[in-house]
Amino acid sequence: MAHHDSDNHSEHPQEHHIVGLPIYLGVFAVLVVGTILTYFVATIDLDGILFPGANTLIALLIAFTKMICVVLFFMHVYWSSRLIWMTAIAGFFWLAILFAFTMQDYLTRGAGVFPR
Amino acid sequence: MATHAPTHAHEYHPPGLQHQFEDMRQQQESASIGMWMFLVQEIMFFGGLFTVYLVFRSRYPMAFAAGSNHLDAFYGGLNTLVLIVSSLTMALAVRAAQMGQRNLQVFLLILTMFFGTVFLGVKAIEYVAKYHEGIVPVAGLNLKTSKELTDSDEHSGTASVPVGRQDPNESLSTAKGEEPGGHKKYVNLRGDFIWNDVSLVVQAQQGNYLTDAEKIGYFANGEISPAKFRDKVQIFFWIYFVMTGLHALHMIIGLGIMTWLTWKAWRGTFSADYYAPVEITGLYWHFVDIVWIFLFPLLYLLGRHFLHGSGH
Amino acid sequence: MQNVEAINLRNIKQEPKTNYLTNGFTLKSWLLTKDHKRIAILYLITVSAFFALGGVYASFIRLELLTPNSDLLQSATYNRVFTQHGIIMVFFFLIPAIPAILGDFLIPLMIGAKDLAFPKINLLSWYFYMAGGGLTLYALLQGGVDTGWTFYTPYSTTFSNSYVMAVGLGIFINGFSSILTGLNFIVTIHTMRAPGMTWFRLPLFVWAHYATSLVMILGTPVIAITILLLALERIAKVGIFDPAIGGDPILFQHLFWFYSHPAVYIMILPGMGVISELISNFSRKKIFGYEFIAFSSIAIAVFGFLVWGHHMFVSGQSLYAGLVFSFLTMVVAVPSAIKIFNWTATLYKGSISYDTPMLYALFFIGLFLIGGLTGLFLGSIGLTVHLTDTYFIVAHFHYVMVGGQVLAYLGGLHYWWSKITGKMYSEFWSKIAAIIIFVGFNLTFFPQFILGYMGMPRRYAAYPPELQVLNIFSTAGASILAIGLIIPLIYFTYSIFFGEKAPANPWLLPGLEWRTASPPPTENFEETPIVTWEAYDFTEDSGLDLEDARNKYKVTV
Amino acid sequence: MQTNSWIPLFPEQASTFAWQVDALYFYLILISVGFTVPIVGVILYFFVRYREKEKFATGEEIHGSIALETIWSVIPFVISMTIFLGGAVVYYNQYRPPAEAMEIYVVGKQWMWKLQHSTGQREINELHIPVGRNIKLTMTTEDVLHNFYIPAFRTKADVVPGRYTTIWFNATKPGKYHLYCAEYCGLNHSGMGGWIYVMEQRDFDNWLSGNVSGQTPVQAGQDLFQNKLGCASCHEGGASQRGAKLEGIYNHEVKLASGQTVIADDEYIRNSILNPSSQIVEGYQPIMPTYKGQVTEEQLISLVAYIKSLSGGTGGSKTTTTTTGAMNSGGNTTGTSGANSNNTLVAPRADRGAANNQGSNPNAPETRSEPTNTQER
Ligand code: HEA
Ligand code: HEA
Ligand code: HEC
Ligand code: CUA
Ligand SMILES: [Cu+2]
Repeated sequence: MAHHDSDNHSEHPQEHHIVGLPIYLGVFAVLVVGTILTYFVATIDLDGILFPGANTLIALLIAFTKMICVVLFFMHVYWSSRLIWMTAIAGFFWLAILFAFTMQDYLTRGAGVFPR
Repeated sequence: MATHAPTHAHEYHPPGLQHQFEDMRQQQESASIGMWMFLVQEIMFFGGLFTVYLVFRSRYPMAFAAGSNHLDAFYGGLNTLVLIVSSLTMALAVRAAQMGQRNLQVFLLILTMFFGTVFLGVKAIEYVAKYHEGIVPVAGLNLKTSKELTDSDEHSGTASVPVGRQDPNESLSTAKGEEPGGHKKYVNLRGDFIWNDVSLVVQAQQGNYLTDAEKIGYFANGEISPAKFRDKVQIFFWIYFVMTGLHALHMIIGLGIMTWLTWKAWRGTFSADYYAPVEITGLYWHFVDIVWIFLFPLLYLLGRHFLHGSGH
Repeated sequence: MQNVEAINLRNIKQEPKTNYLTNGFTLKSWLLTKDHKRIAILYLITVSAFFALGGVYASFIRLELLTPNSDLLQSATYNRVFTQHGIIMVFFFLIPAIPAILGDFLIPLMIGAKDLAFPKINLLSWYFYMAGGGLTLYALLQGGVDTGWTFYTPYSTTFSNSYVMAVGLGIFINGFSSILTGLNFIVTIHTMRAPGMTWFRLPLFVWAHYATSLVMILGTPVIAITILLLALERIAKVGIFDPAIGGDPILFQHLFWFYSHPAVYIMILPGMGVISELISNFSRKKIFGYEFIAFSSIAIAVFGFLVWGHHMFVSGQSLYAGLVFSFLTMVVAVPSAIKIFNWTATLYKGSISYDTPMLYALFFIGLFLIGGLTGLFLGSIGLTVHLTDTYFIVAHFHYVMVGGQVLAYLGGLHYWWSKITGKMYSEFWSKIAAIIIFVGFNLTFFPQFILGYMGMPRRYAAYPPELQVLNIFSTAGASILAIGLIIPLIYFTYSIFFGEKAPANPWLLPGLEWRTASPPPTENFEETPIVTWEAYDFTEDSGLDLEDARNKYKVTV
Repeated sequence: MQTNSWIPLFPEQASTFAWQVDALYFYLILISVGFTVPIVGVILYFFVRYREKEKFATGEEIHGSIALETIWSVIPFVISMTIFLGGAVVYYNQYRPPAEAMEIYVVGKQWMWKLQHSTGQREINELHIPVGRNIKLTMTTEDVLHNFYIPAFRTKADVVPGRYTTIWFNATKPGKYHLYCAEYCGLNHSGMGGWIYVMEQRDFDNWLSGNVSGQTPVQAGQDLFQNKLGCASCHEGGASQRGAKLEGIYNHEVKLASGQTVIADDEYIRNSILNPSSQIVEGYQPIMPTYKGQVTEEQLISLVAYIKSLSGGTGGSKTTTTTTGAMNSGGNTTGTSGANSNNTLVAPRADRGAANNQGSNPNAPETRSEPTNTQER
């Protein structure tokens, strides 16, 4: 009996969900392509062509895409309960808090924020 | 829940079910939530380092670019691919476990471990190379030839030891030893970090691309100060070593767990009903992969375009 | 009240053949136990020892501050004494106190589980705690640390000639104890609840621990990595925190407080959980605004992560960041306010009994109120510029930590003592001790608010002579407080050997933990309970035979 | 005035924004009392009123009330916003220096404050400033974090290595006020304090023009040692000092790098100043510059006298100012300047054995003990 979340019950789909090979191979392909892409993009001076910071932005976008593929499919979050979704999101959300509130200090240091 | 009728303690106990749980499903669920909580913990653990990276990269982008360019992006990229393959084999191993295919599962686990080991091997090659260049700032270890030493001494002699740490009694930074072939071998006793390439700063200065922090950080009396620049590059490399080092440590731990897992799998412990250990190890391994997915561009690639492009 | 023993709840087996205490007597059966209740006892013993040690350090602090000169202790010693006082009290006493002792013991009981989800990991937590604590003690014996419990760089990295590394490593290891405990709680609360025990039937103690565990999991790893960087900086001169080569000492403060501010909520939320239990159960009525108290715990845990910069108002962080953090600090105070008001409202039309735990609950509210409100002084950025790093802060945090969490811990320990040990403590002596503690506490720390506003900086071995009078008050109070804390040690120990045997449910309360024997059997319940009532349900629905109890009570008294 | 009452309750107000901080403080006290008294009152009332009539009687079943919850969430929130805004306004005043301000530079160092006026005067652990002028301090440190704190002015700020931080104030009342280091900085943190002397403009001008008459040789020597010649930069500062320890050397044996031992008499000290490289103390690098030609004989005498005093020899550095004298001078300007005129320019260093004089030493620190050199690594 003792049992778990009655309120959460309907969703334990991950339990016997067996992911098909094509999905795994598809994700794999995305990861490989992403890696190669990110390498070549890094050697092009996008900062000069587009806008300053473009290289960083694109590199991070690719990394994010790769990460999301891994999290959703390799780590089965896509088929998992709401709790797992929330856990994964919370992890990155808290990381964002750490980044944002630390940078909030660094980026506003020095003069200029308050008029003298 | 119908499946959860009140039960008493001493009834049928499936193998692998621990006493505190009522049934396999509860155990499985606990294991996977537990692993996810652990991963959140890991995210924050690496998160502290990423914060450090973020702060310093936004401050000293040129020093970081110089550092990045010095890393071997081929090895980095290769390793990324290796790790991705191992992630795939791990995912397939979990799948094999779910389907109760014992032999396939063992094979895939071994394959995963193989790729994990390749990754660590490549990492070791990189570390050794850095170490011979005097970029691993650990006292008494880096071996350098006299030629290299005189080159680097100009910029990283005693004068550049940070203020407040000078010890008048400390012996000189180097000690000699004869080396066949006429070259003298030196030991970098104090573990000075050796770096003398300021070309990027020069380039950036011409293009006026330096941040405020850099304008103060790399210059002394209006001149580019190689020693001061070197300090910032050293920060980059420390971040590099700490991040990749901790990442490698996680991989080693993962390999250890997988060895145990493979043995268990070989013994046929896992079945379509009970494969939680394989699953959560998989989660762990994928997480380690994700960390690398970020480390690769952040450490190896960003700033690379400074060399290839017009300088902006 | 032992008179009601006979008429207990229908479902309780009175005398299990063995309970968790009698299930094995060898040392091994304790040191390798996986029973959450035994692990809680291990924590109880070790955490108390650390508390005593921290208290000894506190006594030295107060004795030294009796006179303005640094005569009893030279500053070299004094600096070590307050640092070690802070480190031991925070990391080895207060953070594990309620979660690891009461939480470990009670959470499975309260939700009707046989154990925590991961008993081995639970034991591992204790070993991490012991390893971290042992390493720290070793460092203290070797000569100690003198950096302040905050380890600010660059003093801690470059200038301090003390055992920063060893203690840092101790805290690092201990951190994993905290993380694993939090992880265990979260999983247990999610998956191990008895049938019918829905989220909104959980006792608020469990909610509070859920919130605490979130903070443990999300915050502790950051301090771990920060301490690792600090150690590297000391070994290898990494430079990240070293201004001499372009590092930034303030970055350390960001990382440190990212954990340590939320950590102060690790140090209060469990206490709030205990108080919710006490207030409701000793008023013998449903708690007022259950959902609000439950969610305010979560809100505190979440918003608590957004305010860490209020420890850095004068540190050189940007003025803009200071304002943002000040604003958010105000916001985080509101959920605490909600709790206070709901507790007060719970008393309305209750049937309040004056047992010792309730006395502690009462003191908690008063003292936490003062501590929390002075937190607002500190959160108000213009005022903190004057107050920060003075005794005002020392007073503030002792009010919340000692007046808040420690009193809640004592209250909880009294409340569940009969369940844990199966023995009753002396009602008379416990009341006396509670009152002495209350008086001594206020005399110790209230004068420090005034000292702080006068401008007496903290961490001072010597201070201007005109401030001596208030310091004498404070030291006098600390002596009273120490006496008050030693009394429970005596009567608790006494009760274990000579105390009256406790019934399963001495106060006739509806919580699940009262529906098993005292002390509980190894797997907690003879039969897995099925929950059909809400928390703090004193009506017949909860299966309590109150009518009968009342009658019996009348007859026999 | 705090010194007059038996129990000090309130610090002096001596800057233009001190009253603002105090007003905020009173506002918060009001709020605190406003919440504490009713809450505690209600709790006590309930306690008595609803004390259990019968053992195990149950209370009334009340679930809660959304209306009440809303009220007691919104009201504290609104009040807290007033606290925030009040704090923000005061803070804005505290950290935004006015355009017109007299600049003073501050360098913190374990464990002393080195201050320099824009006119060149240097001071150690003391700051003389005129009343009614905007004063801006630009601060940094040579080693660890410190914090420049003047309670009477209600302002402080951390002093951060590698950066400049600033505070400003406008003193409103002549007098003598505590200066503290409020950020923990190691061994002698509690001794790292001093005094702020707020003077009428006239007295300040006097002081600026170098009113150093009436100094004893020891005092003059100390001034030279700590300010004018900068000896202190190597010879003070505990663990990080680069020069030899001078306390207690007089008439004691000194071991030289050559292996010889000599007695540190007047001649030796003099020679050490003029020809440092001729006698190198064991364990030190020969980095001390020669002062030949830079010091007059008179100054040499003072220096030697001062170094002797460090060994408790002459004990001549007892200064004249007493705490009560200066403190009671409050609004009395002539009293203040009177007290200062025969005061030394620089108070004796508190942590030098013989000079340990509580009157001039705010935090009454102990004699400094050398930190042990055992590094844990
Ligand atoms: C258990 C630990 C604990 C708790 C719960 C708190 C709670 C709070 N703390 Fe405290 N704090 C510490 C432990 C704790 N603190 C410690 C250890 C330090 C010093 C660290 C060091 O430097 O060594 C510190 C320091 C500290 C500072 C930094 C001071 C400085 O260094 O400059 C600040 C500043 O904002 C602060 C604020 C607060 C606030 C706003 C709360 C709030 O959460 C309080 C909320 C509660 C209430 C507000 C009372 C109830 C409400 C009402 C009755 C209604 C009325 C309310 C309103 C009108 C809003 N604390
Ligand atoms: C949980 C946290 C906690 C607790 C409980 C306490 C408890 C006490 N603290 Fe502490 N304190 C801190 C956390 C805590 N403190 C922190 C974090 C700091 C800051 C450190 C820093 O600046 O780095 C600090 C600093 C601090 C200072 C300021 C030092 C300074 O800045 O210079 C002072 C001064 O009065 C003080 C006093 C006290 C006193 C009198 C108690 C009393 O309540 C203690 C009472 C307890 C006892 C007297 C022991 C009880 C006895 C027994 C259990 C049994 C008897 C023993 C045996 C039989 C062996 N503390
Ligand atoms: C650049 C740093 C430096 C400065 C500035 C400096 N000294 Fe020294 N001093 C040293 C060092 C190093 C030694 C020890 C080596 C030696 O004897 O030369 C020393 C030695 C001495 C000694 C002998 C100490 C002994 O223990 O025997 C005396 C006396 C002395 N200094 C006085 C002074 C005076 C007076 C001044 C200022 C006028 C001064 N020093 C300025 C670095 C300095
Ligand atoms: Cu300088 Cu404390
Ligand atoms: Cu805080």
